[in-house]
Amino acid sequence: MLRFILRRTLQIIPTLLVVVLIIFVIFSVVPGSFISSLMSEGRNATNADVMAHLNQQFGLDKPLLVRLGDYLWGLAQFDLGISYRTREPVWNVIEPRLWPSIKLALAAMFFAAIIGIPLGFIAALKPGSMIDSGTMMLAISGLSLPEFWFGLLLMYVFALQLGWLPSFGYQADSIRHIILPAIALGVSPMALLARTTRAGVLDVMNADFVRTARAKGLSEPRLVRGHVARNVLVLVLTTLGLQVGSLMGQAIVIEKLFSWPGIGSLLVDSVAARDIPVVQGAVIVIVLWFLVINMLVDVAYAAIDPRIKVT
Amino acid sequence: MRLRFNLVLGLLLAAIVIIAGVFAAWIAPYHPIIDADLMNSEMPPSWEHWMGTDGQGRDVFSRVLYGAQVSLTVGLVSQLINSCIGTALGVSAGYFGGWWDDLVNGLTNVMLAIPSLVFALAIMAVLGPGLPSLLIALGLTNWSWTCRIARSSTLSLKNQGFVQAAKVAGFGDGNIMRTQILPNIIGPVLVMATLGIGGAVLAEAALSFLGVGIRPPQPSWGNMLTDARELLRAAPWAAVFPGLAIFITVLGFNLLGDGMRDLLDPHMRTRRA
Amino acid sequence: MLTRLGLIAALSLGTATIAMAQDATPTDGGKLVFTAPYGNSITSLDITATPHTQDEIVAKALNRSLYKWNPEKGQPELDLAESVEKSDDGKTYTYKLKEATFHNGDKLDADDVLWSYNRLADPKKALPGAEQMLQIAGVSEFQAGTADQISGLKKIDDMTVEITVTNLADPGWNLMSNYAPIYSKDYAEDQLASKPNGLGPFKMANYVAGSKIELVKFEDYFEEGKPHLDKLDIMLMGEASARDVAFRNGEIDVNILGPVQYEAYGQDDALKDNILEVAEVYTRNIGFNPKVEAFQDKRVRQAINYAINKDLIVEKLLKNKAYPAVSWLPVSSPAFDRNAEPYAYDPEKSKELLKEAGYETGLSFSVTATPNESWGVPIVEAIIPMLSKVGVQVTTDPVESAVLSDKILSDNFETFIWSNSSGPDALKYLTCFYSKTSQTACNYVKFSNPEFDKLVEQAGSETDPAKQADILRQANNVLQEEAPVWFFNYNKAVMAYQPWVHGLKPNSMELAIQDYEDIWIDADAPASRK
Amino acid sequence: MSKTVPASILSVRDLRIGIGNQSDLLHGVSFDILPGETYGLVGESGSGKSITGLSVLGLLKRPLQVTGGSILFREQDVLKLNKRERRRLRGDRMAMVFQEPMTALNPLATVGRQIAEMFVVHRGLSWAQARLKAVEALETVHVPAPDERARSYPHQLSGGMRQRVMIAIALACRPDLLIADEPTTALDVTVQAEVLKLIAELCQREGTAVLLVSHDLGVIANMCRRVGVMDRGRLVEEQDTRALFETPLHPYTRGLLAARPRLGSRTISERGRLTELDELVADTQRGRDAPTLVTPRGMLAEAGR
Repeated sequence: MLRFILRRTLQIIPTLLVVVLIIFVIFSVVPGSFISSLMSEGRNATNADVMAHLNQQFGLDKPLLVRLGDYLWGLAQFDLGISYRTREPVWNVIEPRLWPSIKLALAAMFFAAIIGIPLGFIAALKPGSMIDSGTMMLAISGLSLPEFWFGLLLMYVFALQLGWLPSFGYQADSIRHIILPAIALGVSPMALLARTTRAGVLDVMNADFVRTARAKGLSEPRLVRGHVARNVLVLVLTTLGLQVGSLMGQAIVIEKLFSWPGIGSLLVDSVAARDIPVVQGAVIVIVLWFLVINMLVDVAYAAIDPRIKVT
Repeated sequence: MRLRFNLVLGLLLAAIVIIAGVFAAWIAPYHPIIDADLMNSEMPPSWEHWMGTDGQGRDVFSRVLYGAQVSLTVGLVSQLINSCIGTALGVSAGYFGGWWDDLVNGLTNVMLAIPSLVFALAIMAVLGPGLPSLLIALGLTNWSWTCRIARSSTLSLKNQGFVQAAKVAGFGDGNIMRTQILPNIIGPVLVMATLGIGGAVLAEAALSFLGVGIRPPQPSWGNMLTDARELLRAAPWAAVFPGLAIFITVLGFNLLGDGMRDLLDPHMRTRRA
Repeated sequence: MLTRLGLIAALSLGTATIAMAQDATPTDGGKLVFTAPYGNSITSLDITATPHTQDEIVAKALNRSLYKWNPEKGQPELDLAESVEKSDDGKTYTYKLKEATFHNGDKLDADDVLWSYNRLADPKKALPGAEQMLQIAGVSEFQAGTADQISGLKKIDDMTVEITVTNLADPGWNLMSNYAPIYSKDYAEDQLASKPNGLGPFKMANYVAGSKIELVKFEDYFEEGKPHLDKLDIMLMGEASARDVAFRNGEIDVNILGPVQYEAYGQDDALKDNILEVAEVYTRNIGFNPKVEAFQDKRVRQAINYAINKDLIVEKLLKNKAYPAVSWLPVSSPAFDRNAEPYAYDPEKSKELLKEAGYETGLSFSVTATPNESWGVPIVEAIIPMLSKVGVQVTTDPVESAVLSDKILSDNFETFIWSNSSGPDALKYLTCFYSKTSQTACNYVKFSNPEFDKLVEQAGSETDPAKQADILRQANNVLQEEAPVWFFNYNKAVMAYQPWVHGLKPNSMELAIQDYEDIWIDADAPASRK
Repeated sequence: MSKTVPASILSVRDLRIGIGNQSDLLHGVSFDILPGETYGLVGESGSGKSITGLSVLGLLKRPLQVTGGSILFREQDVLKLNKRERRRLRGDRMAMVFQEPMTALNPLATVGRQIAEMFVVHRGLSWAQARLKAVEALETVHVPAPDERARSYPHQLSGGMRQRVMIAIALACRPDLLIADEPTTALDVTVQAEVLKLIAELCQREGTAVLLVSHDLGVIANMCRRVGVMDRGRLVEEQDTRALFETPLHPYTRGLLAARPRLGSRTISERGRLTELDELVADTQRGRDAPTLVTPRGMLAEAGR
């Protein structure tokens, strides 16, 4: 098991390297610069000397390859560099955003799972029935809403009209603040989960071993508990993992809308300000999260499915 | 079977959107850009303006119709690009194996790991807003699933009799891939693409919200929705109708894709729904 | 004419509201939930590292500068100094500092001032606030590296500082800047970004990056009896529609309004009485790049000014949350010509001018624009149909804000739409059209007109404010006639506040920058604010 | 004479299966199986032999359903039982072994548990007791090191082993009837014989009747006393095994015998066989009851003597 984790960790490195390279290339040709973003408000012209000094200070006057080399060298020592914008180490900028981001992703996934999986089960129990069509339609509807639109709708209904929940913001110790953004973010993985679960249940229900179990004279509840659920879980786990893994990156819009202090909104702000080191750092974090979650999913697989050996 | 009902509904919705887009120029009563009358801005739906007017005094109905053109173009073309890239990489990787397979696999993992919205955002930042950039951004960032499916299907097809036979018969690799393998994986790829259309339409809306979508004043549903989000109270119709259009389109193509999948193989192993 | 009357009425109305609010005696205690509306994050808690208003909103609570802006009087006044003496030549100022305490307990002294200003101007630190130091004598030598400190700064004794400047202008305009605060020289510089230490009325309690800053009253604040509030929360909320919901829901106490909400709040009985309006000193405009041949012709530039019905745009699109512009300088400027008439909406005249200039047909250009609702793409969308009626084809070139300035500074545009400072210092902002001002400084349209140049030079050497204003008025009129830009509007900033909030000021520099120490909440505030 | 005939354990009468209410898959099939007897059903794939077996257990999958006829098990019409009663019969009194041992076992549960489940469900034992019985059961099907094997997962066993486990499951409760649906088709030739031997041995010992469904005439010949030949949803001929091979009466049977595949070349020959069969048997003669059909009772009487 340990060897497996170690091996997978090593496999992360090339992936990460390519990601860093891609982002580096993209942002080396992107129009606009950190310097020009300083005066984007059009209020005060920034002193040309200051600009030149800034360029020098951040090494922006060096050739591209040298900058890339410097960055990679830093990265090898776990140094993400200095943020152009805040002039602090990038890690100091990212670190406070990490926990809110993870919290939101997990909360959204929790919502998606407790609604989506039962929905998929219900749909699959009577395939082709009205209930099946209805629940699937409901699930796909969830997939068909523009996120910010849905989020805004939630705000209007639950915060403004009903006054049940706060409409925005982050409170470290409050569950109430996370509910609306989690639902807004969770609705699309919810739909995906419902769909996967339905397909999975149908798949498993048609499997030979379920016929065997039926031939053994098992009652339906025992059948579902003993033979179907775990096998469906194996199928659903992948989707679940992929979704948790990618939610951190998908949360951009929702984080912006709900003023949620996550990695996604940091990323957008940093792209707008052309704060490349922070963009790099944020993307690295998002990618790492994805890779680590997937590794965990594989470990979980091994725990559930004896066919999969982790060495 | 009731599932057919969903398929038919999906087909119907998709057809409505396609017809609206193709015939926008004939159906639309007004020009979506030039026919703006600020004096008549934010008018509620009426006989003259079926869906009311927006903040600029433009006919929402006409803009929704022309928006269908943009959204469909975004959806179809970006998925076409995705499917081509994904299929080409997936089939060749599965077929040839070796270092090429490793490379494609690695690349696919990278693409999966970077959230497509983040990637698209970055590409849009480089290319600047506009339809061509959007097509490129969305076309380059969503092929990993298609690639995986194409690859795994190719792997299983590769060892089957008819492919082996073709090999023995001395057909070239390109020929085999084209004539033996491609026809057998086109179904799942088509399903992925259909499902992807909805995703692309939504991505357009999200990118517009982030300020890097279609170049205004060209109407796109994402643009319209973004512009109207503050008018929700004053002129809800300006936001409701494009929102509805997105909803119908995405729902339609999703139902269509799901239905197609069930039709192709009712018990297809759906590791990813 | 009507518009201007309305404008003046609106201005006095705004002041009246405030006057009323200040009638009552402030009560102490409670919490205010303020919003910073220009994004979902701030850059740094160290204001010297950033040029953004979003950060300034926070910095205003934490720090103090030598001078401060008095929004009511419309001029700078001493803040950290008790008194100032000006030398006979008008270039040397001697300040007697007040007794003041930093959040960490350090006492303010002359060395802190010297250290802060030297740090700001230090080229190695490349701080945007360096801009504010340029007027001080010896800064250019210091920046060039020929001096190891600013020669124009002198410590007389622990509480006395002498500052020498290079010209006759009042240094208060520069030194009041919130971007040039006084820091403690004994405080670790690398802590400033995370654990700020200022002289301001509030100190940091909790900072959730990307979400909010929670501040608490600083008991040793140097102004007696202030601040009134015990707590101040500043929420970072860039999304206007979300802010709207939060404000109506009572989750935030103030909300900077966009046009749509301005109209909606004005029509809402529950909200319309608690709206603060002010004419801000920003001029929104479309700048014509003379690189495009047609724009070298004054008639073309004028024709465009005639062709656009800006009153209609201001009314319908901006919901009157702006004042149609007459020329560059805003109405509140002393150099504004009250008799000047704005370009009328006259498509016929426009066509005529275009015909004369030889552009009856075939003129087309793109407007580089950000998504901003008041001076961005939506405005361009509105002028497209109007200009198409006089045969001019306009397209949009939508960009992010970082790209806009980049494109302008690198002369890579045909026209741009932007919002630029145009006050309160009229001379400073008219100098932007001086032919020797570079495009990268602020002469974005590379304006060059000998008559205008002469007037600006004259104004620069004029010490009598009234005469100076006279000259500048002439210059401003030349600018209007020459129309290097399309004069669109002057911003009207609008802030809605909850009924229990008092002491907000109509700050024409930037309404979102408030003197927090003067704000207080009354007994009607809900329990969550107590 | 009828006194000498023991009551049949299973008696299928005019069984019809269809989609919805149309009986278009099975057009009235009747046969009897006596206690302890091994009865073979032979036919091509799609002839209806498998769904006949499944319908006896009540495992037809929607939209397939029984549309007519009766299935008498121990002189009780199982079609008239309610779901619960029918479920109780399954596994306990009648059991089934399927074709694909690779997929017929739950991949996520140990084989021990899957056998033990039978005792828990039908005998009400605790899991601990059931597990011991499961090891015993494995021993009876000649699985080496049964204690260890009980803790294995299906994927860790060979195909033959798995089929033994399936047999252990099926025979765990000593049922009266075992339905074996192509039990050896998916196995290697060498293993096939062993598994068949095991089925024969165990069923003989316990007196369990077997309905053996197969397309493989060789298997049928080895195992069965009597054979029913199915084609296109009809039982076209039923005879004593030896008689069938010597004097097939129905043209289809003759075709089937003539097109008999060589053992071991299953997959590829299957295609070939079909085409050959089409050449051998005229379409007009297919799927019809032969006029010469020997009534089962008559043959049984002889057998019982």
